[in-house]
Amino acid sequence: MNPVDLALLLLGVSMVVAVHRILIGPSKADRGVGSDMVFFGFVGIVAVLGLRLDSALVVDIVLVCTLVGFLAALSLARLVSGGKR
Amino acid sequence: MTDLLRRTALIVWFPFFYGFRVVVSSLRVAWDILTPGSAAAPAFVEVPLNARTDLEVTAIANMISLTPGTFTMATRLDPPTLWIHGLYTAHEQDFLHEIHQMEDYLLGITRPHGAPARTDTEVPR
Amino acid sequence: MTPNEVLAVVCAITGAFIFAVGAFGLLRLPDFYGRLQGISISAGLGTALLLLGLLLWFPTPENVLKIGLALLVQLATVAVGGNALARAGYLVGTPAAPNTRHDALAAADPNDPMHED
Amino acid sequence: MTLAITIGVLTAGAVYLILQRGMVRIVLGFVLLSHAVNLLLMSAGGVFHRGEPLLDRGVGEPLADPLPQAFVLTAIVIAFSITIYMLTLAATGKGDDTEDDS
Amino acid sequence: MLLLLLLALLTVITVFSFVIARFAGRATGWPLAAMLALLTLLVLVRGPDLWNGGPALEASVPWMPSLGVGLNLRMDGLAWLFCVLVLGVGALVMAYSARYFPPGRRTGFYTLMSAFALAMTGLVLADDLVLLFVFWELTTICSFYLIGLSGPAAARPAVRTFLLTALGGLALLAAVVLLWVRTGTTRISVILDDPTWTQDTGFATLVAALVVVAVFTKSAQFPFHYWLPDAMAASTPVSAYLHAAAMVKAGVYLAMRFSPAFADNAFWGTTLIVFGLTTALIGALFALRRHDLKELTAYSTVSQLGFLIAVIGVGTPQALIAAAAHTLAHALFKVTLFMAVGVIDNRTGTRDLRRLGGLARTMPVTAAVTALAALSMAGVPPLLGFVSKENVFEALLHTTHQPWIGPFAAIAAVLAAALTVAYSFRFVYGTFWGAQRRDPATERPREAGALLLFAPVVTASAGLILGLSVPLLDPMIERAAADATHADAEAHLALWHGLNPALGMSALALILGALLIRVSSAGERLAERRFPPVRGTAVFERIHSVVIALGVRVGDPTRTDAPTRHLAVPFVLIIVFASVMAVVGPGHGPPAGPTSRALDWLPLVLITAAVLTAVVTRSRMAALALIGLSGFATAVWFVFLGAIDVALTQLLVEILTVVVAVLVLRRLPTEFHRARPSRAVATAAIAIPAGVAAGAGAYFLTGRREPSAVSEHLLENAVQDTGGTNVVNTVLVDYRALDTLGELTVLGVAGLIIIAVLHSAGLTAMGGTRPSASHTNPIWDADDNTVIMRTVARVLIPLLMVWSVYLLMRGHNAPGGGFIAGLVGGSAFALAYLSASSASVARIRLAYPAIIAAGILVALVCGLLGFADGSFLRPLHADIALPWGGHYHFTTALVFDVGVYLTVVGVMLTALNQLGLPKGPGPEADEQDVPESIRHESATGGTR
Amino acid sequence: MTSALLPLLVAAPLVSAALSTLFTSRAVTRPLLTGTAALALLGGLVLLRTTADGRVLAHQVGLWPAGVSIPFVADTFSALMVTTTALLVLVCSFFAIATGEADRRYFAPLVLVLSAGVYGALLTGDLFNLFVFVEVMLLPSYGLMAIAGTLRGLRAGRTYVAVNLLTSTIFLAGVALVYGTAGTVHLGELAGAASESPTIAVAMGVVLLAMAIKSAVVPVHGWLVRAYTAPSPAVTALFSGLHTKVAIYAIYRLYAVTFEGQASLLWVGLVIFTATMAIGVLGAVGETTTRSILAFHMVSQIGYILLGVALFTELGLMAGIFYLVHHMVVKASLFLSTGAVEHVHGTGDLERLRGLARGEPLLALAFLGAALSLAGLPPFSGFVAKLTLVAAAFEAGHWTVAAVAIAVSLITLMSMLKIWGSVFWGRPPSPEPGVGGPGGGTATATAPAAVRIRPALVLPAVALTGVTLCVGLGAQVLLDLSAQAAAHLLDTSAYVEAVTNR
Ligand code: NA
Ligand code: NA
Repeated sequence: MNPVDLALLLLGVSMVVAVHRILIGPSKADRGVGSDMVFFGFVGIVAVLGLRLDSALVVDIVLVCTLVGFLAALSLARLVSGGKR
Repeated sequence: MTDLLRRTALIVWFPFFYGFRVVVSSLRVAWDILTPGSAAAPAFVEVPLNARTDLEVTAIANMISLTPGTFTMATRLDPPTLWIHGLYTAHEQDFLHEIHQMEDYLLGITRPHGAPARTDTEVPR
Repeated sequence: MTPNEVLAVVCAITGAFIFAVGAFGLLRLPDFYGRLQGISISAGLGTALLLLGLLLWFPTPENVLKIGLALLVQLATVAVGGNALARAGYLVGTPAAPNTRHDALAAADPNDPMHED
Repeated sequence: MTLAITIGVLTAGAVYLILQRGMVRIVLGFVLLSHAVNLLLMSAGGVFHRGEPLLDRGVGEPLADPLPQAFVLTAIVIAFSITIYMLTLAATGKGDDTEDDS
Repeated sequence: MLLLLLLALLTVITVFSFVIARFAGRATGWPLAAMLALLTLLVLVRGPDLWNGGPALEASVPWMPSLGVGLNLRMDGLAWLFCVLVLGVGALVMAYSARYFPPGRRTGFYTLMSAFALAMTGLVLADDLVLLFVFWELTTICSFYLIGLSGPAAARPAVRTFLLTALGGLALLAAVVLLWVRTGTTRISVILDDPTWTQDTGFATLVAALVVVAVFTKSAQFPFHYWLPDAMAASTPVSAYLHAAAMVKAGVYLAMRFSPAFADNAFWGTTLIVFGLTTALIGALFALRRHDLKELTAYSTVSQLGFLIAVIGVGTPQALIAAAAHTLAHALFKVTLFMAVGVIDNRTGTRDLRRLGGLARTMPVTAAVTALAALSMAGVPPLLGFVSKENVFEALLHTTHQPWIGPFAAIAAVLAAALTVAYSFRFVYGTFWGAQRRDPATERPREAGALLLFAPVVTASAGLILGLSVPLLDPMIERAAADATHADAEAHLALWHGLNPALGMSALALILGALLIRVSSAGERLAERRFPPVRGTAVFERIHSVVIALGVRVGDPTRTDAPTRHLAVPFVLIIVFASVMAVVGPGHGPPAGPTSRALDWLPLVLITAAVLTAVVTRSRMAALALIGLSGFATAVWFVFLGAIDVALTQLLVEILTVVVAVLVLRRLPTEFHRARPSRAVATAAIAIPAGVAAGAGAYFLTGRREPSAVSEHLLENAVQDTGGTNVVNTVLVDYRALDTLGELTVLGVAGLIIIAVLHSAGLTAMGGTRPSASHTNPIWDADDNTVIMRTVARVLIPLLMVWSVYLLMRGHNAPGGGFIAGLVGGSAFALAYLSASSASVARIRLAYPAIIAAGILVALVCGLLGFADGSFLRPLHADIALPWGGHYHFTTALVFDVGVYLTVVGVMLTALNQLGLPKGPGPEADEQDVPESIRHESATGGTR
Repeated sequence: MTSALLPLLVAAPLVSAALSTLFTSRAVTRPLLTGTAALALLGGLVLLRTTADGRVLAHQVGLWPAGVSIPFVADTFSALMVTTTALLVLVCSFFAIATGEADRRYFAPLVLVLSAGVYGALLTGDLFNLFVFVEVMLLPSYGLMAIAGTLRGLRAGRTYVAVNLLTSTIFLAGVALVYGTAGTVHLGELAGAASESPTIAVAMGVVLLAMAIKSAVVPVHGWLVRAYTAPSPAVTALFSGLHTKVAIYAIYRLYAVTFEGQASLLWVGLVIFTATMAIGVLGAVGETTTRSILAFHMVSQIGYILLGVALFTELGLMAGIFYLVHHMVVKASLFLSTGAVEHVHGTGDLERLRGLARGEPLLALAFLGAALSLAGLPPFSGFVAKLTLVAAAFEAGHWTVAAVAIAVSLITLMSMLKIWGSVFWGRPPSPEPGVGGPGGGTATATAPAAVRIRPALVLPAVALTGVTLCVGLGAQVLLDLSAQAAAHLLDTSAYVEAVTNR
């Protein structure tokens, strides 16, 4: 087994934990935290996949991810606040 | 000339300072997470700032947020004030001190003549 | 494997571990405001290490630029997005843990009964 | 096999959501369904050749079929267009309920 | 030539009447009568030639030559007879109409009557099955309109009549098509001589049954007889022409025309005789019981038509002679009676026998005319009706089909004839001689003018004259019967044939009739009784409403706007399809390579987690986030499958979907609607098989062949074909730029319709969670608290813009391209929107619809430039020498991508600006919360 | 005309759409809308002329090798469809201009894009491109559906979008499976593939299933009825003429090319389409508004049209194609004539309309002509359509099907008379006492008759009814074209050859 797979496993478990938080809430804000965590976990997975697949192309994906991830985070926050800026 | 040297030194030193702060805070929070029980004494704390420009306020607020254990909740520009959620605020003076220390480092970098002297270290409850 | 690559793998695994710790915090920490700190750990320190690992694996100048930028943006996301979320949560009255010592925000607002200790 | 299972899981979830009450769940269901179909399109190109079809990168593993990728790109954007319109519809009128109260 | 001329002239007459009636009013009847009379004359002069054994006239104009269908016309003796009737009676009715109506416009009436004359003439002249059917239906349509012209009360009868006769028409259509398909021709004259009739009895009987239905409905035979009295809602001239002389005779004509084919068909003969005589009986019985003269006359028509149908059923040349003669006789006396009823109605204002009486004193001419016609109808010598009816008796007695039919026919015919005598007497006596029971209002009616009486006088006298000189008709009737039987017929029409059974029957009928008259008071009382218990129209309406109720039932399952029901059915269909394929479907080859790798389980597990949780959660926000996760995991799949561009696009789209969804979700409740557990089970029962079907389809139908030829072509030739190394991108902007143009249009239109729908419908008011912190809490203030975001966004936005341009430029050779770049650029705007401190600041004041349009236009113009190299969307290439040496390879594909870029950005701006508004509808309607159209929705609601 | 110009049929409306988005003044949008439609009509006629002798025009867009490029193909069938489509777009545009609807925001560009999508779908010889053009057609439709702004419109709009999106997704899945099994989505290369390979047949089956849902055959017909009762009359008329017809066209084309009319599967179609005829017409009888009746009729008529392909004989295909063209025209006419009533009187409810024939004789004639045509009565085009179709069914030995087709036309007539009897005839709302007298009738002005319908609203329906009459009287022209179209479906070699060669 490739040692990098351990990292992927940890990240995968982290995302499942975050999914659990999204599911149980209890508040919207908690779901927001879970969602953010899921997204960051995804960025992490993509980064690790770069090592695992030996593909430099993921660097582009990571960059795009982080750029638009900013949007996602702000959007979800806006949803939590019911549109209040 | 001294200002320039001082700022250069600060710029070089700051990442280490901040990185150390982050790692230590991480360990503290991680310990809480990974072990049963908790040493946390959370509170929403008001922190008056010396920072003045938007950039300064933003930078300090973000640094606080990025440090595990503290999170910026609210911002006021006039006078510049942050409200922070801290996990470990049992010793509030120490808590404030750590934040002000970080602010001073930052202002030391952003201002040509270093961080201004802190006049009011007492924080109203 | 080159030393660089070994280092990269170490970074990746360490980062993933730290990330997992933060994620675990989502379960263990008592309230919304505490859980936000879990994000700080995972997405701040954890992701930084993961990106560093990636950079070490593909250490070209172009990637220094891209991954550096990505890291910067990532940290901004954690801080700014977290702040926005924290504020939003507070705005809609997400309750704090019972052991919360005091709420300077509510104290600044004489009319708000919500966040009294 | 894994891809096929993924498609199955996505489809089942999509169908479940689509048959629920309320426009938003229908939209979300369709988002899932479009994932499923996009993966099906990729699958149609074969799952055994997985190299990126970029011709300036030397010869590594056999390159994936570029045609389904182009199809999927087109399909994603079309689905996105409809999704944002459907979301708009969900926010018009008297809310997103699609059924009369019973 | 004459035949075509006839139809052409009739067409001209129709158009003429439409034009002239606008000016001439009711007087239009005169010129029309003259013209029809002229046409009658034209036909009449052809008679002697036919009687002398001359060939039938034929004419043909192609209509649908590829089907072999044409305007094939043929006038033999039978057609000639009917043609004379149609045109001659038409002329008289037109003349009558010119005086009958009160002054005023009658455009519709005259036009339709002329059209009807055309249709009827065409019907009898048609030698083409399809053409025959066309004219057949045209008469139905004309009848429908003409009845309906009589005002609202006539609407329902018109519809009933139409539907019933259309039913017959469809039976005829079926017969027509069957014959056409079987014989390969539509020529009636050819078909009637086809050996099929004798060789395939089953087929012949089927066709016979269909023709019978057509005949019975058109000629008002039991059990379809009730439409004719119902149709009396029409004006009297219409009744006289259509419902007495012409249209109802179409059925008689058809039956006569098909006689040669069914000569040996037992079903045909038996049915016609049995039902014909039944009709004759009950028609006469009902006629006896009516007080309304017009209804009485209508039932009498039903009854007489019954005689005709029955005698046609006998099928011998002698029977057809009788039929032809009686057709003529009936036309004459029945038209007279109808016109007389009209005159009476006109003069007295009533048609009710109970209010009429003793009119003979004041209206002697009308009385005489009516009496003549009634006597002819009753079969009293020396009128034509006597001769024809006696021939009918004679023919019926010689029925050959079944042994029992002869006696039955004789008895029924005599009974019906007796009843005829009775009601004829009742009509004439009750109106003109009986006790005066007139209302003061209708007292002292004056005789109608000569012009009005002209037509009935002509027809009534014709009945007398032709009766007296009946042998003169022999050649004409002979020829008609010969053409109707395709056998030699010898007619010996005469008032006196010696003592024979027929004469006995006539006498018996008269005696019985006289007896019936004696007890006519009993008849009067009989009329009051409710009999029969069922009325035809009631039966019709019952069937009608049952069909409608069935229709409501059939439509019910779909009568909902809830999408679920409409969506469930397709899913079930897919499952059924998949199940069937699983059972009977083909086998499958082995996979063409490994179908899974260990890493694949990562996205699979993530997707499964996301889907399972998204399905169970009731939180909208959670569902949105989880769907987002499934999108990310799908992107991981794309990475695994070597689709970097796709993964990038997927990510961007996923995020932007979330951004837009957030704008929507904040207007909606926090939680989804609660659903009953039973629904969850039912839904899962569809969802899980659907998932299995999709998975199985994916597994067994993909990944089992070698790389496709097109894929190999692309990978080998992309660089030299297009100059790009990112093959996916070259497919998008070069090889399949048309797809991309379409996709781009779709996206642009999405932007436009978002604006359009919000402009007309407006947004739901803001819902969701409301902030609970108060305004004095420092966390409330949007200006101060967004400073962090705004400051960071100020840095990020330019970065995104630069990055997006970079992605655009490099797309042809590396992951990127117009869409990805546009989405990144769109993200920049989204960021600007999100980080602004208030919605009004956030509004982007760019003309985003124009950006969309410009984007599409750029792509289109780029495509049109391709015509310079021979084709739409053909990319043009140029090597531009750079000042510092070397060349830059320029391709219009890049410009195309710029168009893509613009559109994407424009749509993102649209979504943000339109959905991001704090409340209410589009910018132009800011002042009002709910648009007018919504408020008045209930007024125009429409269906349930 | 040279085949390279074929894509112009798509490009020109799109250019006009972009321009009418940029310049929203009605002085620009109206001429762009009608002018483009007129040009397309002209193009369609030229195309008809060119292909009438059996020529097939084909062009590889972008001039890439066949199989790589997207081909545009036109034979008589596609030319016929293009022409009819253009005619309908033109007429409906005039109607929309008359109602003022054409001046609504983005109406013109949406209709233009819609038409471009239809032309593209009719001309493309590539399955995936067909998917794209169907979407190009649908997206503007989604907007036009909801543009009226009523709550009912929005609700129906949601159903409409959802069902169509589902169908498109199934269609796309089918395309994926076709590529997965056959390795191509090029119609020329797929020629006969489904009849040779059972796996490809299954994949094509999914495609056909999607198209069947799109064409609203029973049991997936409910959405159409709901959808077509919601938008404005002009839009409904346009939809009725174009939408399901593209799906029907695709079914004809795809079954002919890929299955080569494989006979063993036809019974499925016969069963479904016969049920569609019957259920549709029964649904129509049960409805109480003009539009819902007409919408259910569409379902029924779709059954008729598709019978042609289910028979797959020379006569059947020809009849089906004839029926298709006839139906597009007649249905639009009916929606426009009742639409004019609805527009002026504010309702299509049979209970609330009465006695319009007296005040609006021309409109009444236009309606009745089209209604009789729909019911298959002479001398209108519907008669020839029904005649040939029934003949085809008898010829193929499917007597039950023919019987149902005939019986259904009676119920069709019944429901058309239901409209006629209550909207155009019938006692006016304020009845005057006892109208007697021979040939009498009401001559006084009634409440609805007092509101006159402008000629501009009446003429579109009159024009289309005129077309159905002319097609009925001069049926041979369309019969020849349909026969030519059918010939290329029966023997696809000419089509395949054209589309495969560069
Ligand atoms: Na923190
Ligand atoms: Na009515």
